[in-house]
Amino acid sequence: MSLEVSQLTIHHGAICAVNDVSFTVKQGELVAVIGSNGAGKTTLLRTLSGLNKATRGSATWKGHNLLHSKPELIVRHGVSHVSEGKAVIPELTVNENLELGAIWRKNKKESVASKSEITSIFPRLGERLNQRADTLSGGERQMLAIGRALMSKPEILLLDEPSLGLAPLVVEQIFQTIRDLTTSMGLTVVLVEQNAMGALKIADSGVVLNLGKVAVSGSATSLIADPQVRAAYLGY
Amino acid sequence: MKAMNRRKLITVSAVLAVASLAVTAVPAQAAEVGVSSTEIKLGMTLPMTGSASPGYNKIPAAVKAYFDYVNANGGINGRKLTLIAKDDEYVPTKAVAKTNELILKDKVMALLAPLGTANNKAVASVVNPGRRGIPVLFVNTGFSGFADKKKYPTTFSVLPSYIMEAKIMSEYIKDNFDGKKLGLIYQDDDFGDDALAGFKQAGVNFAVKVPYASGSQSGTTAAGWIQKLQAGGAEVVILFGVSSATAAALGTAAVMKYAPQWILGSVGGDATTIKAAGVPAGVLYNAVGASFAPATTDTNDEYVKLFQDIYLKANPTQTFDNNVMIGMNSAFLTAQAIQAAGKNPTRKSLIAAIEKSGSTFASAALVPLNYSTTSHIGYNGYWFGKYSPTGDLKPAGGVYTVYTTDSGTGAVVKSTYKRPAMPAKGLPN
Amino acid sequence: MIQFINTLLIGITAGSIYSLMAIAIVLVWRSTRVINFAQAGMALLSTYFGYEAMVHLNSFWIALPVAMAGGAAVAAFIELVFMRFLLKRSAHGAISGVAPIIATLGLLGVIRALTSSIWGGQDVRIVGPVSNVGYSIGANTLAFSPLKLLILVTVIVLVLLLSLLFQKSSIGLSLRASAFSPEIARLSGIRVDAVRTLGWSLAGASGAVAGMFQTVNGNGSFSPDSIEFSLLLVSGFIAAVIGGLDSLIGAVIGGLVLGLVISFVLMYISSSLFFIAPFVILLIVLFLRPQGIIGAKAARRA
Amino acid sequence: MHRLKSSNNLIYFFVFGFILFLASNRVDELRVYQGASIAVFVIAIASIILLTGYSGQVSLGHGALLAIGAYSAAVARNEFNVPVVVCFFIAVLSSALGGVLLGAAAARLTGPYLAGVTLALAIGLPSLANQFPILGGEQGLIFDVGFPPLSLGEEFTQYKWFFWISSLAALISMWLLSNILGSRYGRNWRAGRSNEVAAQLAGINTGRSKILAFTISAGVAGLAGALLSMTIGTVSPSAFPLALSFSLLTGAVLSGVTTLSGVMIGAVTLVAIPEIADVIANRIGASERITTNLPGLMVSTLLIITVLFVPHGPVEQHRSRKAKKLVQKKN
Repeated sequence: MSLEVSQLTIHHGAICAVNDVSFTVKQGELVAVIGSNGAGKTTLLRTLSGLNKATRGSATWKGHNLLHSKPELIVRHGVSHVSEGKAVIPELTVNENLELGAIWRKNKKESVASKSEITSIFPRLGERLNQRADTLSGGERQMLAIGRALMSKPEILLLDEPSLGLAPLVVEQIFQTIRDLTTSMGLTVVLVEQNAMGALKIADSGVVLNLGKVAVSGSATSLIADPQVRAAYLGY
Repeated sequence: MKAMNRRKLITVSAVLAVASLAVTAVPAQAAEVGVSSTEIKLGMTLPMTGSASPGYNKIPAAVKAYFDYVNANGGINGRKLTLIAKDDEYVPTKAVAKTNELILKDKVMALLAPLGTANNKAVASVVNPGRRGIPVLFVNTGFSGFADKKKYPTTFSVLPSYIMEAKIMSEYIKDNFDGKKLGLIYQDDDFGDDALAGFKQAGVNFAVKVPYASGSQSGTTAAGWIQKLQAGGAEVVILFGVSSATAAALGTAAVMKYAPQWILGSVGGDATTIKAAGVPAGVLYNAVGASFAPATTDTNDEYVKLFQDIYLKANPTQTFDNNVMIGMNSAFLTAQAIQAAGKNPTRKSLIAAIEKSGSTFASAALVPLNYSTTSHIGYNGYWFGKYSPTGDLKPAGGVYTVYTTDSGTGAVVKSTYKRPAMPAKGLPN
Repeated sequence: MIQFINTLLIGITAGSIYSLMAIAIVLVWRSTRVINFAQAGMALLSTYFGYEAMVHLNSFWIALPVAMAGGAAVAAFIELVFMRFLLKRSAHGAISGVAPIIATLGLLGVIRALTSSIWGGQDVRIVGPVSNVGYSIGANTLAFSPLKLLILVTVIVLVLLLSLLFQKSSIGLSLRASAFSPEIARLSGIRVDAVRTLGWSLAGASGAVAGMFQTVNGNGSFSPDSIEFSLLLVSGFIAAVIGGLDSLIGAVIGGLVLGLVISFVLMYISSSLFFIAPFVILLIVLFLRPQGIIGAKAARRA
Repeated sequence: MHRLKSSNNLIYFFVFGFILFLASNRVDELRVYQGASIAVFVIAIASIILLTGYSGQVSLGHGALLAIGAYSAAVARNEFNVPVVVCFFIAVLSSALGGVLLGAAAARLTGPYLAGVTLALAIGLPSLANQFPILGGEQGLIFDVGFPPLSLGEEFTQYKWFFWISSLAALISMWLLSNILGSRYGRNWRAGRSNEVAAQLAGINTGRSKILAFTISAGVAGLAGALLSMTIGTVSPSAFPLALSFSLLTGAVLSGVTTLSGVMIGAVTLVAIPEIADVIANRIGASERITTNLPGLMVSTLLIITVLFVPHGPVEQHRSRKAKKLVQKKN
């Protein structure tokens, strides 16, 4: 009952973006994947949700092979991906963006329940249900993106740089929400971040990618304590 | 590397081009192009598909039916007559290309009844049958210019010119609709210009004139024509266009409840085509029409009877109509011309034969032929009648009153021409 | 005065038909970001389907749905076996931008040639279900008949149904989401490929109605080389661009504008200018409001 | 180096021209006429390749540009009795002028918008002829270049004369074009096509470069238009239907829009298709409606197949295959 990634290799044309990466995420765990720009974090995440194709290796969630499936099918196995850069559709209303997440679900009653649950987590979304998404602030959009992902009632959430381009105070708020969600809803979360410190602070464990390879991995506290990691990624 | 490739490519293309050009060697010239010991080939271009084709597309089958009849009766001096018809879609450039094919590839002896004023003009200017000595028999257009022997030395008109038609029509209008407000729909080219010249010559003035560009006729544009005629208060409207334009005008007028006295020109006045385009026969009822051949329903006429028999035997599912009859009549004239051109007809002897004895050829028309060494004019007159409730054109009072005139300033006179009896079995003798 | 009113009425009826064509262009553009120059060809083919149904069953009310179903099927077929393959193959290279345009032109040619060889290039004749004889006011006859009323009402109903579908149903949400952001749509579990096929089918059906109405609204006849067909060919695209390419309402407005312009040019200026008029309108719109009358920020400029 | 190359080219063009000259004396009139059509198509297709392949712009309305050239040549000849050679220059200039205007619009538009605008132009422009009486309406104008000079002999036919004129024009324009493409302008166009932003950063005025491409392309198209109307004797709206624009585009795609060197392939195919269609129709005994439509069907089908399977044309395909083989050998 976990996400198993083993010997995963991904190419972008001739460039090897992810090289022989293996790690495991246990159920209910929040794992931070950190690394500098171009380390292959986003490519890794996109491959897990089916957007990119892998060259070699395997990735399974609860026994389902994630590598030879399409994103629209993978989401049906409880894997929800929030892609980089406030993944909302600006031309649609907040309400429509939320409903989008549950669009494949057969049971409409459950969807309605999910929506009221999400608007109670993000009350500001509840207030703006009939506004277009492009009228929202950056932080609200990120909340909406996460809300949309939650609407599909996921078991594992793949978050790509939720802190990107947000004010520090908002970032802190978002990270706190992610941590709370993990605990309260029993979610499994893979959090890809450049803001390594912020991510590791809320994470249970972490994987450090460098040039497509796993540099170090371990519990969040051990990584924060690791002098090499501190020097390279945490900046002190 | 790149330069090398280009060099190779040019060489290869050159070789290819030469090879493709050289495949056919120049063939040895036979006695006369298109004439063998067993066959004489004739070529025709006309619209067989497309918006201008309705009605006219029956002509090839009509001509073939008559040729087959001649061939079944021994041909002309033992030679079969063969027609090769090509579709030009009423587009001059296509007519040029197809005529080139007929002359250069199919190697026909002569062109027979090519249709359309603009098409024939384009062919005359670039293919230039006149310069090559290729006969163009009985062109299927009434443009007066084609009778100009200097300009088109090998071309023979057959239809009365549009000038003649307009002049005779004017006479009819003066006799029957004097003082009424007149409207005119005409094709905006030489076809229409000829008509305008004729009306001007006869001193007829129109309250509303609506030109249309060839090919633009449709329900969409016809709504505009009718509105203009209505606005101008025209009481008598002349439709001097092709069949499809005539049909569009009549159909749209019915929709807009506009019912003036219609006068239909000979080109577009074919009732079968108009009815096939969805115009109810009732709309045609009492419209005035013109023809130089006997009415197609007049089965007492020996020609109508024979042509109808031949045509319906070959095309049992079709209707015998005016286009068919004119086509078969041209085929009949052609057979006589080839007969008159001698045992071994050549292009030259064919032209000479029509000039010498063309005016004595038997024909179905109620109007004389005017061929001579100085004239390439065919028929020169019309009779007028009205369409019956079933949409058939019939002479007023059952009597054909034929008027003749010329394309110049000559007067319109009542014809005294008596059609000679049909030769035995309708074959050239 | 009566002439002015009639010109207006003719323009509105014709414009409503162009609107349907423009909607078809917009639907395809939204689902695959391709301008389908073959749309009018598909409408032509569907109209021939309707004509066959008319010949055999002799009811316009059966022929219309037959044409719509035929149009939808043809469109779905083209999207499934052709566009998918093409968009995959021509994603890169010097002519990646023009390849889909050229390909839809090729399709247009194939469809025209096929319909001409099957149905002979002569006019199809479809008689409308109600009279096309204009209503009378006093001594004047309006260029507006029960048939034109029917066309107008049907177009309005179809546009309303389509906007309901788009705004209120989850299928509509899928269609819109896939158009705006295919990636987010896929991540939300939408089968974007199937949605694209659906978009094409709706376009095909909408074009089919345009073809059928264009036929009965003219003199009841339609053929690959008729003016009516050429009008559909250009007007759909031009109306869609005037409306901003992404908007259904814009397409309707664009269609009406075009219908009125053509009608007035035809009546008051010259019958030989009515094909150049849409072109001039198009240029004016593109220069003054590149985003269309109802346009988002979407850039159409380099 | 550059000079050397173009003078080398010149020799090839001379040799090619001489071969054509010899060929024209050995084949029958139909082939000579087709040869003239091929030469006209070569010029017309080259004008499209120049635009689409080298500057990344697409025009679906080249038929309209051909029409401008043809009409201005015919008006110059009929109204002002201008010598034939000058008529051809007038055709080039007036079409080029049209190209400047269209190019100015095109510089502001991309992909589908430009395609649509040019499509609307192709449908709308020819019908203008009905508006102005000087253009002769639907039946058009006669464009008569006159009989071949008597010094060429009695046997010298009209069609051979057409062939000579159009082949000479084709050779000259191909030589000029290949030199333009080798020049700075050619490089700028290619740069703008592959990456507009990068080209702008490199200091190339892509807008002006696009207009220039449109202008030259239109001028060449105008020449093709005048030659086309010479071979068919008339200039009329129906001589420039949408189908002509489509066939030329097909010819360009068949030739490969990224290189001029395949231009013969497209031109020969366009002339050969009606011929092949005729043979097929006769073989299967097809009805008139099929015979009439078969060429159109073949052209469109070829267009689709080429776009799907050889989008860059046979020449480029051949080159890249060769290049791949070379790389493999090196490895």
